Amino acid sequence: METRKNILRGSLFGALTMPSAAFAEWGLNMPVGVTEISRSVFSLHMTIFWVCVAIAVVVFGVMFYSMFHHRKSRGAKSAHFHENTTVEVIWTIIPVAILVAMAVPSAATLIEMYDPSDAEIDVQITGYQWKWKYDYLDEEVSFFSNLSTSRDAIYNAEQKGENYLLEVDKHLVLPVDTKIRFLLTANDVIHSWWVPDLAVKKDAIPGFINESWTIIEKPGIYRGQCTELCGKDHGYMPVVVEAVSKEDYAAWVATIKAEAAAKADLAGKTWTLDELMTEGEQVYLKACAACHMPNGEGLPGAFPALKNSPIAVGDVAAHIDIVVNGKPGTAMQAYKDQLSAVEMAAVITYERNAWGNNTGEAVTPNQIADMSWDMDRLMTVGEEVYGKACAACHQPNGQGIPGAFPGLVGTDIVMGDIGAHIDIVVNGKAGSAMQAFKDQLSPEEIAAVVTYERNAWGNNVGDSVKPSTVASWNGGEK
Amino acid sequence: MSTADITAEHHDDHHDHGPAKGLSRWFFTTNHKDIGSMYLWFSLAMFLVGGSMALVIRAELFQPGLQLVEPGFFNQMTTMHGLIMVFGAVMPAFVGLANWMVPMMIGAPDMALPRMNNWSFWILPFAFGMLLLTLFMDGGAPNFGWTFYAPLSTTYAPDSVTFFIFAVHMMGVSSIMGAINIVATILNMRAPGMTLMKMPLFVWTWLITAYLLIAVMPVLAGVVTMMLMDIHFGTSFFDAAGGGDPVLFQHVFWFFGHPEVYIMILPAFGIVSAIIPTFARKQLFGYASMVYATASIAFLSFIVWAHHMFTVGMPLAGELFFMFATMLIAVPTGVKVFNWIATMWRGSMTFETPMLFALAFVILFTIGGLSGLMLAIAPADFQYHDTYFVVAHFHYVLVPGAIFSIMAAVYYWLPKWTGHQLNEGAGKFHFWMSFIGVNITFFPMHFIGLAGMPRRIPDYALQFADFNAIASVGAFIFGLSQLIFVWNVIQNIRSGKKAEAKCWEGAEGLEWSVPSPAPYHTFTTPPQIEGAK
Amino acid sequence: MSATTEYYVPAQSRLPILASIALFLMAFGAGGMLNESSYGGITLLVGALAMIAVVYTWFGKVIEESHQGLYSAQMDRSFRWGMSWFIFSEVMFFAAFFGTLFYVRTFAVPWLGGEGDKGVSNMLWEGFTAQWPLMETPGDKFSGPEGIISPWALPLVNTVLLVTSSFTLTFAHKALVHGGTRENVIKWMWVTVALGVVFLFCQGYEYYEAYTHYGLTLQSGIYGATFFMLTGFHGAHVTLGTIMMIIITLRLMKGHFTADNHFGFEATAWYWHFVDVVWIGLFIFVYVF
Amino acid sequence: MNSFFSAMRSTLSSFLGVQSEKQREEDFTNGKPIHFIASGLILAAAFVVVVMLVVEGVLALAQK
Repeated sequence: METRKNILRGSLFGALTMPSAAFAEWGLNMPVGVTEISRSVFSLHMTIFWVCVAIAVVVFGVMFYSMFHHRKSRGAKSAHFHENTTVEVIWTIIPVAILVAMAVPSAATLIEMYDPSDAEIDVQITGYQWKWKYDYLDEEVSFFSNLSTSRDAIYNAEQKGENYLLEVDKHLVLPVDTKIRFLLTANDVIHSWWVPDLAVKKDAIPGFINESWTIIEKPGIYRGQCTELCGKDHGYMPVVVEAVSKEDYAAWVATIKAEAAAKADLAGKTWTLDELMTEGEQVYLKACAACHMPNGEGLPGAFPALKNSPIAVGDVAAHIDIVVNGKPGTAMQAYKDQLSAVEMAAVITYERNAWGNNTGEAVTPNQIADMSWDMDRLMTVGEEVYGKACAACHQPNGQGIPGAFPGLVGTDIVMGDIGAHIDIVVNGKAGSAMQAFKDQLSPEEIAAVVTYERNAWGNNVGDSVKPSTVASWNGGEK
Repeated sequence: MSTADITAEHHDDHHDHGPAKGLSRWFFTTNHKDIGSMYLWFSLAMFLVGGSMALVIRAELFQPGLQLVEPGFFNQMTTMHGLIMVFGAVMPAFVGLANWMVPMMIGAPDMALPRMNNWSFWILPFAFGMLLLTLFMDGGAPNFGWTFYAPLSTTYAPDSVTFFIFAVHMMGVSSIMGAINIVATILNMRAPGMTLMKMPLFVWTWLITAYLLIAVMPVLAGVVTMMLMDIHFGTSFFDAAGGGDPVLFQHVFWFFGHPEVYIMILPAFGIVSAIIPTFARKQLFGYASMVYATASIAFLSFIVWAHHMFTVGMPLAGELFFMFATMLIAVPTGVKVFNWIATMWRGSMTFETPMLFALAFVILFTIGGLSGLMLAIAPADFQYHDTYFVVAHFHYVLVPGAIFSIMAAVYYWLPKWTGHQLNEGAGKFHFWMSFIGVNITFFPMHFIGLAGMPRRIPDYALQFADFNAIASVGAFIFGLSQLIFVWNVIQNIRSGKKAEAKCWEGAEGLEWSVPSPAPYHTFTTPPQIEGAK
Repeated sequence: MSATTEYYVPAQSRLPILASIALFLMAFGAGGMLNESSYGGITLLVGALAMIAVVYTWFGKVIEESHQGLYSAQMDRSFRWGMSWFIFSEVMFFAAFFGTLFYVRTFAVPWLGGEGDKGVSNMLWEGFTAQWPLMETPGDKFSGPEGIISPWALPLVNTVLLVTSSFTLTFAHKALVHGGTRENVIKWMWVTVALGVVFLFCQGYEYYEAYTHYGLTLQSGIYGATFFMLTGFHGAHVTLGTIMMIIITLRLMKGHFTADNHFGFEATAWYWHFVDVVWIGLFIFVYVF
Repeated sequence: MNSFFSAMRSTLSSFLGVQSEKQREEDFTNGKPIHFIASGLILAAAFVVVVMLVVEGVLALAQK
């Protein structure tokens, strides 16, 4: 009932400020919104607005009266008064009273806005130059949301759609009638996440987390934008919230999880150069073209060119590294959290072969995956795998059981040729108890355990095996 | 440096010589009127440069989509427009007016420290030269907004930010020396009998403004120095990874920035308080409360800075404190507006060009003040913040506020400076074109802001298109009409009917007791002050 | 209220514009140098030399005008107002850095460590706990210092040095005003200068220790940043103050300043006391607490 | 001491921006500047404290 009254009051105020229906379409006033908070804010806004109008009418009324009647051309003679303590006291006290009256509801609304407790869903929102990342903390669902308006529309080469600049590839889907807590932060510079219909606007500060919350009451699509200047494409990072029923929300969560799983499978597939190029161009336009420009020429002084650049035609490992890990202290972000291995492989391949770069090199998703397997991780995982798959025979300390299972400390197989070592683990040793582990362990696990064996118990060979080497192992021929 | 500059004759009648000939007059001068003129010309030049940048912005925003400039350049334009208008146009214009008028209003022979006065001025062309040079550097000019929030202005800034920082340092040096000079002049150079409470309000408002400048320009220097350290020396003031905080930048910046916006409006109060009594032919109402209200606004300006940062996620207590403190500013500001209207009440008014600008100031500044009151309400500010509503608000207080007051002052005192009567026809034409242009430009911005258009974007959604087109048309009307002003001022310098010493019937004050144009040196012997102010 | 004697308005002067050009060269050169351009260093050097020349000439001229008796008591007051408000502006400059220190200690670091209103930020910096001095920084980008400067060693010595120098300076002032011998004034001035120089030496040694033994550098997180910012700018001011006092002492030796006319002396003394007060603030808030 | 309290009174009225001409004349003939500066600083600090107390009060109310 209270809600209805608020809506009624809201639309009444709305009607008063909108002289005609046509103006309403243009959006002349703050939206009433779809949350209790947004309605309180709207009513605060309208109250203070009418207070200001009233003050203006009185003040300007007196002024215009005076300007009209006390003109010299009408024969006005000037009076001589120049102070009146009573009047001055009155016009000091009245504003104070108005202000106190305004301060009470304002403080009440503010206090309500600052209470994110008892939220059912936590969404972490991270601002990137120039896109948003949404992490559903309870669901392990996470994705980026990019502007989906085409460059052609922006450059007036094609018709602008209804939601020009306010459309994204992936909506932030939220259930209605549920208290949702937003945890806002940023990866690079300060952004600000704003959805007018929710009356939520909060800065996303790198290194800090701001909290905010909402309970959406009505299903629908609510659009907003980044409101803190965050660099070149500040105008191109919209926010789109899609509020759905609780059931639809559950279904959506299930779908998006399935999609993520399907995507992970793609990494195992064999990719041709052409496939990588096609996929790479898509990714490039979405993730890289804003800075490095669609033609790869960059913006001199601000964003380096890729065309014929030392990175894009030089050492492939360095190229992969800068895409995966970014370049600290510059606008170049680490894309490992933003793009899948397939996407990164595709875009690197694209960059190495587009615009006349023509290195002819294809980078596979596996090469990208290797990037996340540094020595520490290989050793940690390797120790675990060793304990599970090898320690029974070779013993936890690698000494083996003399006469039954060979030791691994300082022996030829672990100290010598790395290919032979990989081969024996992958394919086993015919006629011995040494099994072929390729069907039991993943390439990552094999890479880890081989690395572990070569560096544990004082072996300290110092080399390491990448999962991609294991995955493509075909008996020792590279 | 030759010592021939000081010669024995200076002991006898060193005030009798007129201006030197040629360029050396301007480069080497110590005369407050010459320096005032240079400040005003410099300010006009910067106003036109900054204005052209505004027109680039408005032209791009005429329609949705990108037509004229790329987003990167658009950001450079918004940044440079803001910096140039604040530090290059408005502040030097007020300093120029202070240079011209303060010594004449208090019966002083010149400013207290004349050589330093010239230095204060000459730093500015170099500082802005360097700032404008950044437009031609690799990576372009500063592109992080005139508020230059870290880390966009540090880790993610173009190389030219280093030059921007040094340019800000130079402006700071200039402002602080200028302010010290004004304080010393007002406190030490008044003619006998010119007690503090007899000083014209323009002098009072400038005294308080000068205090604000001395208090906050060093803070600005401090914050840009911290930026410089973060960029080049590996400190972590604004980087959480090292224990710093990007929001710290905003606190320090706005501790400077909020008093700064009053620096740009208090002298305007003084100007309007001089002009309205003149053309209402009636003494200013509530002189004492005007002085107190100015002081009170200045004090409050130090404890409200964080209302520019309601959305950064301050703790609730901070949010409430800054909301309450900010709302209180409405009280002394209201007192001022009421006093001006009470001055008009039962006066005998005429509407010459300076009065038109002053009246437009009262109306339009009040509109800006009222939208300011709306912005003070923190929960509502979450919706207004960083939208065109804010753009509308601060342009209402700065364009028909600060800029109109400067126009009013120029028209009001121009006969005193040039010795020629005003061309009222051209002046009124300029006024009406500006008045219409300003409102067409900035009024619709309230609506697009409320409807949800963020500021500092080069392109926008379709529902904002109509009002943006209107605003752009208004901007060109306003911009072009300033050429009438330039023409009018130049014409007035070159020709016109001879102006009397007291060229406005109702004018009061020492400046009207000297001939028009004012002699090169005024009040070499202090005047006698009557009881009246 | 102003005196009726005529106020000295100097004739044209080339100094202001030359000073502006020198300042521009310094700023442009420093900017170029930091951006690693070839012209930077030399431009800065030329600018700095030009600035020294201008300042030397300018002060020389003012002294000369003063000796010619061109300055009235009113002019003396103008100088006094000028100097006091300049010092006030310096106070505000330091206030910005002290404010930074308080903000970081009260808000930013505790929030990052999971305490207070924005403690949820600790999610981003797992394992970081708030402490001051900040020995471990939240992120890997900066590594914290291994040790910090104990307040009860060199800093305490420095406090004693500066406080003593304020007294010796006052002795010199008293001697000048109350008819002490000129030798006495000069003697106390040299003592003050010596104390300033020893202070600077100690401070330099402390920096050397911090960099080589404690890993306390500008880059070692917010503790190092605020530490060097505050003490560094203070040190720069002590350097300037010491140079000013050397000049004043040399002028005293040349016979400048009398018991009633010694503004240059007083301005320097004010400046020195201001530097001293800032140090007390530093000692308490940077070193002790 | 009396003049100090009268300075306090005047400073307080200056905070409100209202002051009668008579009282003002009185201040500027008999007042000492140091009293006005001191009372200005005291009242400024007091003002900040009052606003902070109001905030505390509001927050205490909100907790209930």
